[in-house]
Amino acid sequence: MSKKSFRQAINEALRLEMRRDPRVILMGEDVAGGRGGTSGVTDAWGGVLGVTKGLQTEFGEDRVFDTPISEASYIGAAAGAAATGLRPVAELMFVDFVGCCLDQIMNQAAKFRYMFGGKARTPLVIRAMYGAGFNAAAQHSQALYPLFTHIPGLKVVIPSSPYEAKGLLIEAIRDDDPVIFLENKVMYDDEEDVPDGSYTIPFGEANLTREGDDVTIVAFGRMVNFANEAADRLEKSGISCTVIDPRTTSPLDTGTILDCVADTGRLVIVDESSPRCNLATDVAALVAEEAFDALKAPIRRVVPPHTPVPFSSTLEALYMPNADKIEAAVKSVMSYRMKEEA
Amino acid sequence: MSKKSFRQAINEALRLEMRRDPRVILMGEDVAGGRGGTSGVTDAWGGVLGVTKGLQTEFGEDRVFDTPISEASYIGAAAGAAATGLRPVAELMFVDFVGCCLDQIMNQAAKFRYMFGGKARTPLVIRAMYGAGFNAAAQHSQALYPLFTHIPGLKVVIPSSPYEAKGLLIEAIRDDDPVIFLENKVMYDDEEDVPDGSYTIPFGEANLTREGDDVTIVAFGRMVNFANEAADRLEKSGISCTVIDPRTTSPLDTGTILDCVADTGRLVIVDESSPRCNLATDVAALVAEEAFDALKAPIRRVVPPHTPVPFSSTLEALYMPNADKIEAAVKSVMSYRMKEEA
Amino acid sequence: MQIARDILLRSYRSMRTIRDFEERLHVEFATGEIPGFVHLYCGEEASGVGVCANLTDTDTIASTHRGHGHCIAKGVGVDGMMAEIYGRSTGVCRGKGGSMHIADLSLGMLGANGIVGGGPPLICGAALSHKLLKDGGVAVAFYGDGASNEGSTLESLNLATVWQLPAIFVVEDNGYGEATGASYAVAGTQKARAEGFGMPYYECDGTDFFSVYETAGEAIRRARAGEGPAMVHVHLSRWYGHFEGDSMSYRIDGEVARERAERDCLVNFRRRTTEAGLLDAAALDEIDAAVKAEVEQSVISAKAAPTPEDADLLKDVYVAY
Amino acid sequence: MQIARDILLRSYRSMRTIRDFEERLHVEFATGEIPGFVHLYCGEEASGVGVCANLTDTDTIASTHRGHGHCIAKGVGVDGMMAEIYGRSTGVCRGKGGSMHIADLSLGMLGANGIVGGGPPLICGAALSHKLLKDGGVAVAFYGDGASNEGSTLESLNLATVWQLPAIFVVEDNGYGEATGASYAVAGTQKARAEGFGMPYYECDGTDFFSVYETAGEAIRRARAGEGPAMVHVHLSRWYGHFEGDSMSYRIDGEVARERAERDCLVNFRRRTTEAGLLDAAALDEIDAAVKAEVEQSVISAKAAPTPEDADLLKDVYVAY
Ligand SMILES: Cc1ncc(C[n+]2csc(CCOP(=O)(O)OP(=O)(O)O)c2C)c(N)n1
Ligand SMILES: Cc1ncc(C[n+]2csc(CCOP(=O)(O)OP(=O)(O)O)c2C)c(N)n1
Ligand SMILES: [Mg+2]
Ligand SMILES: [Mg+2]
Repeated sequence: MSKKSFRQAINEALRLEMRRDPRVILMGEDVAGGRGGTSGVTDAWGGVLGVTKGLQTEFGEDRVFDTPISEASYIGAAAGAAATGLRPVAELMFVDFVGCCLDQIMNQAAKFRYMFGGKARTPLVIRAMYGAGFNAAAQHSQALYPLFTHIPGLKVVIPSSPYEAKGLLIEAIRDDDPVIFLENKVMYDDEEDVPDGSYTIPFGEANLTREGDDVTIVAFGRMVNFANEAADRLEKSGISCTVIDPRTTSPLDTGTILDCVADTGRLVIVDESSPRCNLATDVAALVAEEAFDALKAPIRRVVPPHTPVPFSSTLEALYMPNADKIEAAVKSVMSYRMKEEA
Repeated sequence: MSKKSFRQAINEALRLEMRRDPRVILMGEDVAGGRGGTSGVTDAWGGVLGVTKGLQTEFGEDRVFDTPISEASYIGAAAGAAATGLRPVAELMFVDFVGCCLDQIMNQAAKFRYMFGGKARTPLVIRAMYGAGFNAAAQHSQALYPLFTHIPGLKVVIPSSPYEAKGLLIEAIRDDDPVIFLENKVMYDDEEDVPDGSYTIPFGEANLTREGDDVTIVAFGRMVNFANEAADRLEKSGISCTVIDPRTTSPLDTGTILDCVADTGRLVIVDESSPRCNLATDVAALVAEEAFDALKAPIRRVVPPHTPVPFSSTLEALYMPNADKIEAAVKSVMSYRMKEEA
Repeated sequence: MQIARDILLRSYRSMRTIRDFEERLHVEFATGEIPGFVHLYCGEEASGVGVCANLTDTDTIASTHRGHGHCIAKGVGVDGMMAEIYGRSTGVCRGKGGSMHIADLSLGMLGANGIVGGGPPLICGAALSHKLLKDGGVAVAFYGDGASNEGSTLESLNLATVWQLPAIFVVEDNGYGEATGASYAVAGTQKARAEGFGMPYYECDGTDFFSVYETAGEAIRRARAGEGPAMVHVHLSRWYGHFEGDSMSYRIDGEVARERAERDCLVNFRRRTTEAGLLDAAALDEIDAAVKAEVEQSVISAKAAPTPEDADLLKDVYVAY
Repeated sequence: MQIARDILLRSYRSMRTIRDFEERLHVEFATGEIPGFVHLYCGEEASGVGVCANLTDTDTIASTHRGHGHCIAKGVGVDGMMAEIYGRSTGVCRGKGGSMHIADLSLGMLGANGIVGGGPPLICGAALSHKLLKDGGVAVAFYGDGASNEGSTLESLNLATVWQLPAIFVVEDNGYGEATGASYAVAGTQKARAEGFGMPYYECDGTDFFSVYETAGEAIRRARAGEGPAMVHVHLSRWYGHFEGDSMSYRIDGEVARERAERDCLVNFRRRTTEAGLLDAAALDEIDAAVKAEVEQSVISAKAAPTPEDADLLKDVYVAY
């Protein structure tokens, strides 16, 4: 156990699984970096943000290799390789680039098993960065997990910390279905204690990072941190919150969410993806259908506005959910109770 | 005014707008059909299901033309043409093919105006068929409007009848933003009275096809028919329903939905798209947040299961929402009331 | 080139099976009993069979919307196929896939594909598996002239060369993508495209089994030997409409009739093999009769087979969820 | 070829502006004050300027993530650009786009683009507008060697020929896509690709303004005359890392220094024009000084400019909603 960054946790998960299973391979644009360069250094980058650094050095060019800039072909190749005996981890770099290869994910990998009457197995992991907060502007800041969550046949993982990232990525690599593994790009330097060895975190089992009586907060990925921060602050003003990190949006641990709402009667959902048809609406609909009895207040969503992600820091800050906005939402559902009881 | 099929209504809308505005052009795979063929007939198909039949004959090859099978390039070309003075209507054939060109829709057309500080105008219409019920299997039966609705910068239209289709398509062509216009493939032969001349139906204004006191049903596209059918049947057993056809999912007429729920206190949503992060969750979340006070029962969704669309007729029928399922959902929210009042 | 007698007999049988299967589907479809879209491979049999005669079950192929021929050529049984097309639970995909999604991974048949250009990237992946798992296999993507304009196809040509994959790109050029002629939609040449992506180009007459067998054989031999990918351009003619129901007004009258009369791969195969004394007519007749019965039986079985159970709807979305 | 003096002066000024703008950004970025990603065009100036010297405001271009040079070459002002890169409300996109999304449609500048391969399809569309609206314009897509492997780019080459568009595809080949060498990632040749999609191929030395100007000029003249699309392959070198912060360990030591020393387009332009007596050094010095002041001023203005107002967040998503 030692302090590890989100970046290191992911690198370690890949390293451990590659040691364990020779069928695990890594591909993507500059996941190694340097092939065809004049210096002959072929592990120059280890990913655009250094996440896969050193893996080619350990595992060789047959297991960690660069792709041309052609997402449809190499993501499709990863799907085809997965269906024929390998266990590829393909890096899409920015999840925004899914527009260049959605077909291979949505119509091929995700549907093989069903279309083929249960005969296919597609152990594919697609890693990609998501999220705003990096001033990367409209085409490099999207969250997009609602798209993947919408598509039957895919699993979708959004780790909220280094510990989570390592365990969930190992689980993803061992999983026999196509998994979209999303890493928040502003979290790579976040650190926490992470075991050195291998461990897995099962899909579809939410993590309660706080337990409380008044309000349930469901938050995804980086938003879990903001939710925890808000919960800590609220604690001081006498409002006690449960914070749920679902870890995976598909499968979603609906049981835990419903149980917590049954206890607290109030729900705030924090989702940094665009607000229409997103995870916040998904969880709200679940609860409004299945835990209606328990609800004591409207379900509040803390989400960005229906706009592309703006470049300027001022606007981007305004765009993002944060602890203040969560705090305000929690207070508003609490004050609703007061109104009711008044 | 005369009886017209859904197919004819769309054809007429295109024809009228092309007569009115020389900048309106049509492109897509076989929207005319026959270029490069040995017979020399260049208007052989008029679209794979005959929707654009005869338009090349009237408007010529400069305004109605076929594309190679390369969706990224021609959908992108339509976006580029829209940003530079034309008003293209591009046909994507099956909406499932969006996986081949999502980038040009999501990261280009939809974001131009915002990224460029308000300086762009992209009067682009993308027409595509959606929906199950045609035994077209997993790759030709998806609804996918939640993806488009999720993306800021797009407008999304789902007409529920020939009359609606004509008015909404004319509006779409005159609109200055990128519009995704979705046609349910099993509705092309549906007929109703449709005016011969031009008329527009504004975006973001829902249509109430039934008005009642007990339950509000929100349904999209073809589902409006099923909802009407269910409402008519329910009427006979003494349950009176409001049926809302939102017409456009982006913008969404939230006001009308909230008003109706305020009146009825009960909500059933019918959406044929995959159930996670779909329109049903979107509307449920809206109501659970903004009309919570009014709710007398859980919000029920009538949606398909989280599976790809199966091929076999038996399974496909089971997969689809229908009037029976809507009726049952309405009764369940009504019986909830009874329980409460008991 | 000397071709073993059993390969000849097997190939004839495959071609005949495809022909009968397709002609029968044409008839069955007209009765309205077959749901969905059906795209017939009739007239193109020598292409799929000529290529696949060079392959074993270890090798992988990916097909298209026009997939029945490739399936049969790769060894998928007609019973399971017919049942699938009828949407029965005895279908090779348990009725959940239909004509456009027939697959059998145990035979290296990675699926028909409803998406034009869907297969080539997958084949890069299958070729990668063959290469890294060192099983000696090669992977073959079949795709049409129309599909040769899809970005996914073009990217795959590049990827296959960059990674030096044992991948073969078989362009089945029947001159049309739906109702659009290749002379309009395909700029430049397939030959220059192959060169543009650094791979050798081969071409052959797709109505001549021997031409396909030998040409593809050479490309496959190279790939198997680790010499990298190749493009095989097969010249073909489509005998029916794009899908069942297409009247083909974009083709000049008599075009198909002439193709049928002059370029029937079965007729040509029979003439050539019997004239050269490679096979005797009786053996071929026997195959004809057996295939006829087999296809007939497949229709009878399919019609009699049960539809899927309700519970199947929710099965097999995931391995585990 | 005789080039008018005002074109020469204007082009030199554009190249010098790009150079100073970029070198200054390199310095500013290091201070940490510039947010987001910045990709520098330094060393590639003669390409964008040589092409755009053949264009007017009626013509359209689409650029890439490495877009500053193309913007300046097409006439976008440095004040608005610098302010944009700083995220200010005075920016050419009001601070909402940043470096990767600078655009000015009134000048026919259809935007930098954060998506590799994003521009070529758009340029097919712009070319279609020029063709159908008969405004005499041409449309130019700039894209890199890396982008030449994207399906969207390759499809666009085909589409442009099929539709006989007045579109020019300028491959700015600096030998790298991020850290990956073109010798690895680009199979075959650009020349054969042009041929594979039925269009003429031109190539030129991208560090030599005259070579680019004349070569692109010929392709543009053809396109303007209705003779269809062409590819222009420009050989270039990138002087900085892929983005700011890249140490370039994949390049051999001294590679960039040699390029800077031997293939500096500004030095070469000055030498050639002054030696040939086309321009005098004093005029060029004057431009150098003016540009220096202009860039300096753009930084001062940008830093002093206001950030966007909160209300801007919700504006301009739609024309009307
Ligand atoms: C991505 C995509 N675009 C369009 C279609 C519709 N479509 C199905 S088959 C076809 C024509 C394919 O032509 P070709 O590749 O030449 O194959 P052929 O039908 O001639 O065998 C088209 C356009 C599709 N299925 N997928
Ligand atoms: C679709 C897509 N894939 C990947 C990237 C990440 N990316 C940005 S620039 C770049 C390299 C582009 O190389 P090239 O086209 O040669 O242009 P250069 O940077 O050399 O000017 C990559 C891979 C992207 N922005 N978009
Ligand atoms: Mg074809
Ligand atoms: Mg480059």
